[in-house]
Amino acid sequence: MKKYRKDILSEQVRPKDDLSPEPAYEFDPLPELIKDSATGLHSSRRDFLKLCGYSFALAALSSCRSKISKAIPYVIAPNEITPGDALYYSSSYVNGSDYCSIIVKTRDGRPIKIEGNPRSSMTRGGTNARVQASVLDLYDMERFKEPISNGVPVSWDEADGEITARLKKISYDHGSIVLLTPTVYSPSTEAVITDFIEKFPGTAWVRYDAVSYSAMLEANLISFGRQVIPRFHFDKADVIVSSGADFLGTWLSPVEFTKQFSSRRDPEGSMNYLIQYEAGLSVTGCTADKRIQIRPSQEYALLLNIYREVVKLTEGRESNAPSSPADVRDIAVKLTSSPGRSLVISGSNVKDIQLLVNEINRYLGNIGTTIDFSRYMRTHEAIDSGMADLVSRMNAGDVDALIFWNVNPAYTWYDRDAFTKGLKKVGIAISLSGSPDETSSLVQYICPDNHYLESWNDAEPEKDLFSLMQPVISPLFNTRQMADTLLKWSGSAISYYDFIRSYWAVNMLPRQKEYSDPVAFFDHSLQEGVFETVDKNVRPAALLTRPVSHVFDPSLLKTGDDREALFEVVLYEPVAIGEGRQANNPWLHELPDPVTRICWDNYASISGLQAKENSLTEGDLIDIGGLTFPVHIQPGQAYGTLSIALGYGRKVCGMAGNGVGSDAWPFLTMDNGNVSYTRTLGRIGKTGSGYLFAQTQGHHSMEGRALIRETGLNEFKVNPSAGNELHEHYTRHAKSLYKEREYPHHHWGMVIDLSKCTGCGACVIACQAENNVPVVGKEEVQRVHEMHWIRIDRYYSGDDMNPEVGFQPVLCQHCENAPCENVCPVGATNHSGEGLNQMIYNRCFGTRYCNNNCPYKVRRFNWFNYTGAGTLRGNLRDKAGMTGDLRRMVLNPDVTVRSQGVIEKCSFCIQRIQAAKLKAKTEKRALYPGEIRTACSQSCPANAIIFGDLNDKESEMNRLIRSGRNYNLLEELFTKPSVNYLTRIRNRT
Amino acid sequence: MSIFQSSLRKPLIEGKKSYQEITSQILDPLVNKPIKLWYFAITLSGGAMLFGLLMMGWTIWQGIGTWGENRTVGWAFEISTFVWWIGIGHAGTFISAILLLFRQRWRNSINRSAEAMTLFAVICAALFPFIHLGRPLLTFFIFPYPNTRLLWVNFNSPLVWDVFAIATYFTISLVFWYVGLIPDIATLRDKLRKGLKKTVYNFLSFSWKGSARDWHRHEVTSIMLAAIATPLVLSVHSIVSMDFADSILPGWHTTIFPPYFVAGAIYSGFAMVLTLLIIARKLMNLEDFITVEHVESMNKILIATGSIVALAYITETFMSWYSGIEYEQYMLQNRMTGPYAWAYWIMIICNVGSAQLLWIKKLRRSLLFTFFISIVINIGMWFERFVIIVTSLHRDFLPSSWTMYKPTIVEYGLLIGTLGIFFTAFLLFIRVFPVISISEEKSILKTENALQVAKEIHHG
Amino acid sequence: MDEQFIFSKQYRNILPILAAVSLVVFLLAVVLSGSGSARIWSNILLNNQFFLGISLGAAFFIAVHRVATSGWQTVIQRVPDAMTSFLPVAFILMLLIYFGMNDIYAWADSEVYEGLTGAKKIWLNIPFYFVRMVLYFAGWIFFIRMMKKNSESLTISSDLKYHNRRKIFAGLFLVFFGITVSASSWDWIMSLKPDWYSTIFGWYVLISMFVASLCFIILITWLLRRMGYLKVLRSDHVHDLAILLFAFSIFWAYQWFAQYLLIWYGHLPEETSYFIPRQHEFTLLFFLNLGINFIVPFFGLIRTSSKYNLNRVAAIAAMTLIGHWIDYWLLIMPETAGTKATIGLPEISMTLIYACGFIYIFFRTLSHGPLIVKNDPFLQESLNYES
Amino acid sequence: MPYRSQKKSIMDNKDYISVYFDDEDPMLQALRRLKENNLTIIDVLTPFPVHGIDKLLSVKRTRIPVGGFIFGALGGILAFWFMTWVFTVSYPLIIGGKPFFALPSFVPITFEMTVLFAGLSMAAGMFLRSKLKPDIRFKPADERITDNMFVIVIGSNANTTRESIRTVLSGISIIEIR
Repeated sequence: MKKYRKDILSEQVRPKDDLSPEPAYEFDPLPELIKDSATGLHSSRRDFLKLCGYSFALAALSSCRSKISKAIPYVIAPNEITPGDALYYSSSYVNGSDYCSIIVKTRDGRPIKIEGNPRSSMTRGGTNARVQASVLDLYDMERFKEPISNGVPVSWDEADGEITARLKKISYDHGSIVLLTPTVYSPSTEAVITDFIEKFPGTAWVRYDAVSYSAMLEANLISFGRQVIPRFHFDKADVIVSSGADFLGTWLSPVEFTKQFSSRRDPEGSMNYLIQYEAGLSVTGCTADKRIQIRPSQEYALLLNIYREVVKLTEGRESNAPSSPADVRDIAVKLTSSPGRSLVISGSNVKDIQLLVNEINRYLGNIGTTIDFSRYMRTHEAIDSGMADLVSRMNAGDVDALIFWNVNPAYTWYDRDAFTKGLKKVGIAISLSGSPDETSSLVQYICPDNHYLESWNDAEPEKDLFSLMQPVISPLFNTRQMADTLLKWSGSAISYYDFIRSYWAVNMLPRQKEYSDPVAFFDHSLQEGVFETVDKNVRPAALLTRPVSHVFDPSLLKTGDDREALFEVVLYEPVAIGEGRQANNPWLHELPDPVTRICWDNYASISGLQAKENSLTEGDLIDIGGLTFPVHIQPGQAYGTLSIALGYGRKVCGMAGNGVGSDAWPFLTMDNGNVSYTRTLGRIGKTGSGYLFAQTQGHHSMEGRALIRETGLNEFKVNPSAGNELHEHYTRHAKSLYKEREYPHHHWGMVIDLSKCTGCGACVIACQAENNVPVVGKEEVQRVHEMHWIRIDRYYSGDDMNPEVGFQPVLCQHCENAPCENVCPVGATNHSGEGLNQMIYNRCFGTRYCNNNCPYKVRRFNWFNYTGAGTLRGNLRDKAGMTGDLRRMVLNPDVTVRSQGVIEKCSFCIQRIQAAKLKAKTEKRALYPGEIRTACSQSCPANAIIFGDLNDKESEMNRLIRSGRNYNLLEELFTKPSVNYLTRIRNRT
Repeated sequence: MSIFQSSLRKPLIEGKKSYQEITSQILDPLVNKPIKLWYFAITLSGGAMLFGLLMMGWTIWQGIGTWGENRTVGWAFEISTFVWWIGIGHAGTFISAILLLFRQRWRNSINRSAEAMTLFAVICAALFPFIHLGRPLLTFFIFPYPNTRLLWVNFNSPLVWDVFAIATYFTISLVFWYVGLIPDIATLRDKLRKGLKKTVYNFLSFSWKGSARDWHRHEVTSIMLAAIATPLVLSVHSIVSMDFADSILPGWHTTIFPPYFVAGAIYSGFAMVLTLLIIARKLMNLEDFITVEHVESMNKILIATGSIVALAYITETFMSWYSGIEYEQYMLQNRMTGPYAWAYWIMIICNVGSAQLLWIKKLRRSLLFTFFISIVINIGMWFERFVIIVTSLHRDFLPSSWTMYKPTIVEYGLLIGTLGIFFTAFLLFIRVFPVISISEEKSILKTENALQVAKEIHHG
Repeated sequence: MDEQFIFSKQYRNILPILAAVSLVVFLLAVVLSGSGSARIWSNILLNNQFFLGISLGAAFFIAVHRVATSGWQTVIQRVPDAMTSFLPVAFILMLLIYFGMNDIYAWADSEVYEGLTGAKKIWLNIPFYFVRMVLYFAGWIFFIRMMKKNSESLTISSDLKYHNRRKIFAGLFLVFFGITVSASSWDWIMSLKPDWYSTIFGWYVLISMFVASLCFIILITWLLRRMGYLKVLRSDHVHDLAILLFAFSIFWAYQWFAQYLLIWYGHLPEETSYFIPRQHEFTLLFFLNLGINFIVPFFGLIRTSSKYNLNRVAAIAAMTLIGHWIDYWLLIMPETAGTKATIGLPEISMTLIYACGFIYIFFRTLSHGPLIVKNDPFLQESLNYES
Repeated sequence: MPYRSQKKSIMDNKDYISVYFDDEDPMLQALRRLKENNLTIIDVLTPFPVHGIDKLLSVKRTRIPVGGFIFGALGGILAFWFMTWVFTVSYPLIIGGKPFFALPSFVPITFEMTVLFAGLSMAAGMFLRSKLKPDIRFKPADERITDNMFVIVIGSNANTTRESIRTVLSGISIIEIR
């Protein structure tokens, strides 16, 4: 016993550099492997990347051997897997148009965590909530488990036999086969599909994106002669004008854009300026330096005025425009004063608006600078009219076979009745989707696809930026990858894996010099995860440079200025649920919306003024256009508009997602060739009241407390500690009555840059995945029992109708004078020698005193037996099915699953700290600066969270802490938190 | 106790009794069969008790989630009730200890039942720290027992102090109570005929003889126990108050809490004693022993403690205004005008308003009014704890975490249940032990009779 | 029975002389030590508070016993009665503070005042400060006068209405006193550190002053006995005085600890700022304060027998009295004089001046009436009192 | 002479004479008288503590409080030492940045333990010294004693007989002499 005690004590007194050798029970294959640098690795590279490099192929093999259903013990242990040792594989997250280059962490053969891949020049190691949560989809018990023919499970051979026979016959009879997919940007898959079309002549390939950008594509064709979406460079733009484009939340490629944007939110550097015109308050709107409310119907007029001003300022030419909903002269001056360094974008799916935007950008000289057509995006290529034609053809009865993959028109298509009617006329409908949805429930054949973590694939999210996807686990069910299926049907003998390798050998190898051996090249690319090149052979066709001189056509101005209770419904893609692909993912459902802080639901956001006029209160039910929605009064909502999130109200997706929220897709309309995401409707009728939202934040004002401290850029330039005067005051008065503790060795701390945080919520899900944070379900959130360890407080300030918004991630502050520690009767929470506020779950018996005494309210109590880890039987509360055998596979074995009745909270990812220290010890070295990253900081696409050692004075973190912007939350209480915040700087210039 | 008494003093035992009369009048209700009202009462309280136990079981099995508490309001109904019961317990010790030291004769006829009340109240209170735990089956963690992992408890935590304070308080009260009871049990023993009952009381009487030397030791020990119980009674509620005052929460962390809680405790305790005695004196026809004089004296204590509580409210209000700390100021503003203002004003009316009415001699001497007021006060005191706990928690430092608290049926059940336990225990107690200390009544009989005579002469 | 205290010549001469000498010493000490007017004023404030406290405590003593219809104290009741006669003088002396405001009250300084929060601006300003002061004293003097007058009438008449009146006034006094004693302590002592506050403060000061005056009562009783008065005094009376001293010394310690523990525990800078200088700069006095005011009476009086021994009780009372002077010193000086505050000649001599004045006034009042109020309805009870 | 209590009730014993009164005043009177005639009073049994009887019987003040003080001090010291040992030697934990030797935190428990030990020891002292213990075979001297009888027990010998006592106590209202 004494011995043990001594160890505990010596923890605190052992010199930092004393790394006495220990039995390397954490065996690490790396050091040996590094020596033969067959693949030319430089030793400087991060270890997990090396790991990726060396274990990629084995990953595939091992996954072939190990059956996850009995992950441990292995029948034949794959020799590259050391139990208890994490392996990392680089891969790609591809879900419809969502793309992210990732690193997958696996433990004992099962993927448990997704990280961003820093090697990618596109996503640069960033992730978002959807990417973080995608690992949970893998363990969805309700995915299709085997091929199904007319509701009956069948073997693959049977399915293949019957289907190929049918298809052969159809193509023999010159019938029409249609392959309906979302935008496919995997070169290999495209090749496979081409082969398939060759094999079955008369096959049409229709691409359909539920959230479509086809107006933009068409507009770009007219303006520039290229039907592509260019690559946007927000990092190169000093002035950004966004008209309803939530590019930090959902628009096109949010992770990429957030990375770019936040790189320009450093007040010490040259800070960009963002002005947002929108109806509903979006994440981007919250971050914007200036936000102006407009109704969708006013967007065209607004842009016309900007156009006019710009033209006037650049060419001195007058052009007529209707009255503007907002004064745009200043912004026009701003735009024109930085030619080629500005960016104007619009989230609209109306061609004329996109045309206008193109012209504005052209006049501003942004084409080729902030808008790059040589490196265009490939993730959104679908044209709505294509889908429209298909539907009419189906109804006309001239589609004999329809093969779906990853599309759900029965749910997302604006005219879903027409679609379903048409589908009945289709001879044979086959779904290749991996999980059940409204569409696949209408087809004869289901040939389920793998989850992406079970799949081989490649992707070209942006022109000449290639990215590889590798399986990190063998298929959990009897599923087969879509490409393999098509290969099989087209009679090819080789597997898709070989297909990709050969495709790369033929098409990619020539594009680089470094490797001559295709195997080495492929292996290298796979280990990097990405392969970037410039296609020498194909010269990008010159853009049309002739300005499409824009004539203002009043007929295009939608009416709606007349305010007699006409509502414009604005349909938007919510940050977490998106278009509803991951609707069976409890993590995403429980992630509070960054702006409204409501989870497990969608609703009609209405402006306070209008709510009063219609005598509506929060939680009233309204009938709008025949659909019923609960009302949420949203500060900053444009008058005359209702914002409603898409992606909810799924009927066929699984126990977690079925019937969550209400279906808003029926609001969609077709508006000259493109799906319109706004709709003008008549009066709204109140049908009920008292609907209770699951909202995790009930009070939205800071009550004049200095919680989020902010200042303007100009003030900051004058005085770096502007808006932060209190900090100096409090630190001067903070004296201790007794000797203060010192943490001589490590002292873990964190800095959160409030200027960068966009509130996107990636950190919340990352934390949930890393730390096994339970999902409690809607009812429990309504009872304020949510469990997230890190939350993002959102405060409104200023004008109620158009407030300024501040985000503040709050996690355990790891106070040196922690009030929680004093009061715990059993010492279940105490302080480590490295400045961590520790929580010992086994010791906790749940007085909740610590939480009462925590001024930050970051402690979470297990009110019920949420996890099944309780001692009593028959009291499990698991609404979301998170304790199912398969769902449990996602649990991080390094983190205890907490039982009923104990308090839990952020641990600064202690498991990562310990692992890194152990690793450093076995390698007989000190920790690298920044070697340890907490889940939240690693996932943050805005680099707003930095974790590190407060004792490492040279580190970036400490430089920021020394800056004038640094302060602690509630520092007047003298709790001495280890988490620091940087004042929010708004660019009010 | 000198028998020289100022002629201003009123007799505390009516109708010049003899020693025998005292014995018989106090014991008869025990020896005879209980009246119908008693059966009715015990059925009622028994039912309440069972309901409470049911709710406790449900809580322990399902978890604290069955209560209305949440992320922000971690304590509410249960701790309010806990503190309330502990407070009620204080009157017993106060009466038997402090009043003994200050030689207040009127304590003699009420101390016994007051002490019993203390014990039952503490039992009711002690239930809550147990059931309010997330993992009640691990309650033993709270004790610093030796174990192989050298895990001790956190002696910094007021909850640990609570355990020691309440345990000590209960033990000492029990000893004090029983020591005082022994001679009376002996009396009862000697009153009874042969039979099991007699044997039991014989056993319980610790073979008390009534020898002069025994009386001497008995008296000294009682006085000494009283002497140590006096600081004890201060310490216990002070420590309970530190469950709040040791935090940093506005509305909890304030230095006046220890004395203020003690005053409040005695306030509510006396109110409860009055409630019980006014019932008991009817149930057991003890009108001669529990006189209006007793009630008046206790009412005076109510005025005193009530005023101290009021003074504490004033002080708190002033300080939170004067302090200039925004959190303090908001806390008070929120109490007075926030969503729980109704609770605050109930507290003010019941605690400050009611006791001050007792300045009026007429009301002070009216049993009916006293009974009513005593109940009002205890309602007020319960709300005091509720206000302190809930209004301070539900809107603390970070507005993002602000929320509301709404109790569930389970929580109401626990309150009702403890009331059931308390009254059941008390009703059983008055059936098995003399409600009034016979020997002490006898020891003051001469004085009282003398005063009685004086009074009669005075009135002519 | 009808003893009459005679304010003997020698006392009547010694006290003024002693006072005069101390005054000279004080002035010399101040001049020589070169300490400024701040030291003079803080000494005046300190002793004003201390002796005012003693006489107020005496009033409290009487009032409480009256309301509790307690009888034992009847034989010595004129001692506390006479002690209250210092109040008017204390009033005048407190008014003098006006000339020293800037020297001792930080908030009296205009720029500090500007720095205060709204509430404090309203509360802490010189006019309002003195308005309140007048209010407090007016109330105290009035109620105490009424209690005293009716008590004295009982020396002549045996009409019970006087007793009832003084009882009623005792009650009213207690209510008024309860509020004002806290408020005045906030005004006069707590506001010395305008950025600090503690809700228990008023009650802490109340107990401190009460214990001080208990000590004084005991000492006077002892003195009178030595002079051959109070023949009727029984050891039982001494015992009860001793019990009070014992009990309230513990209660004082309890309040001291309650305040310290909570501030130590909460560790909020705005609160600890009070204890940090006291504990770190004046460590000796800080613990001496606890030692004399708690340890001495506790162990000195814990044995029952010792409570009956007047000499012993008096000795302990004397020490405790000094202890509470130190307590007041710690309340006031570290704020007015900062870290360089000491107990030097000026402090001692100034205290002597006040002591002489106080005792002089006390004896004069005492000599005006008989020592025993012979028509007091509780006299018999008190004469035959057995504890 | 020190008082010895027997298991057997002293009433059955021939060597004792017990004088019965129904009021304390005559009993006290009798006591004084008996003392004047220096008769050995074995004991006095009363239904309640009669004021002033201790002086007459010259009962020495019990030392129970002293025991209480000693045990109380012991309890306090034990508690304080234990907490100090736990926090500084056995398993020091950093708690809220407070010092390991958190003196103020130790005071409450130290106090409680002092009181507990003092209280229990004094009660125990009383039970032991007065030989008070549960005993179903116990027979009271006379069932009226706990009601209204005051009994003086006198050691009898050759020249102190019931008659001599009666003469000594002539004029005092006695209920009976046994």
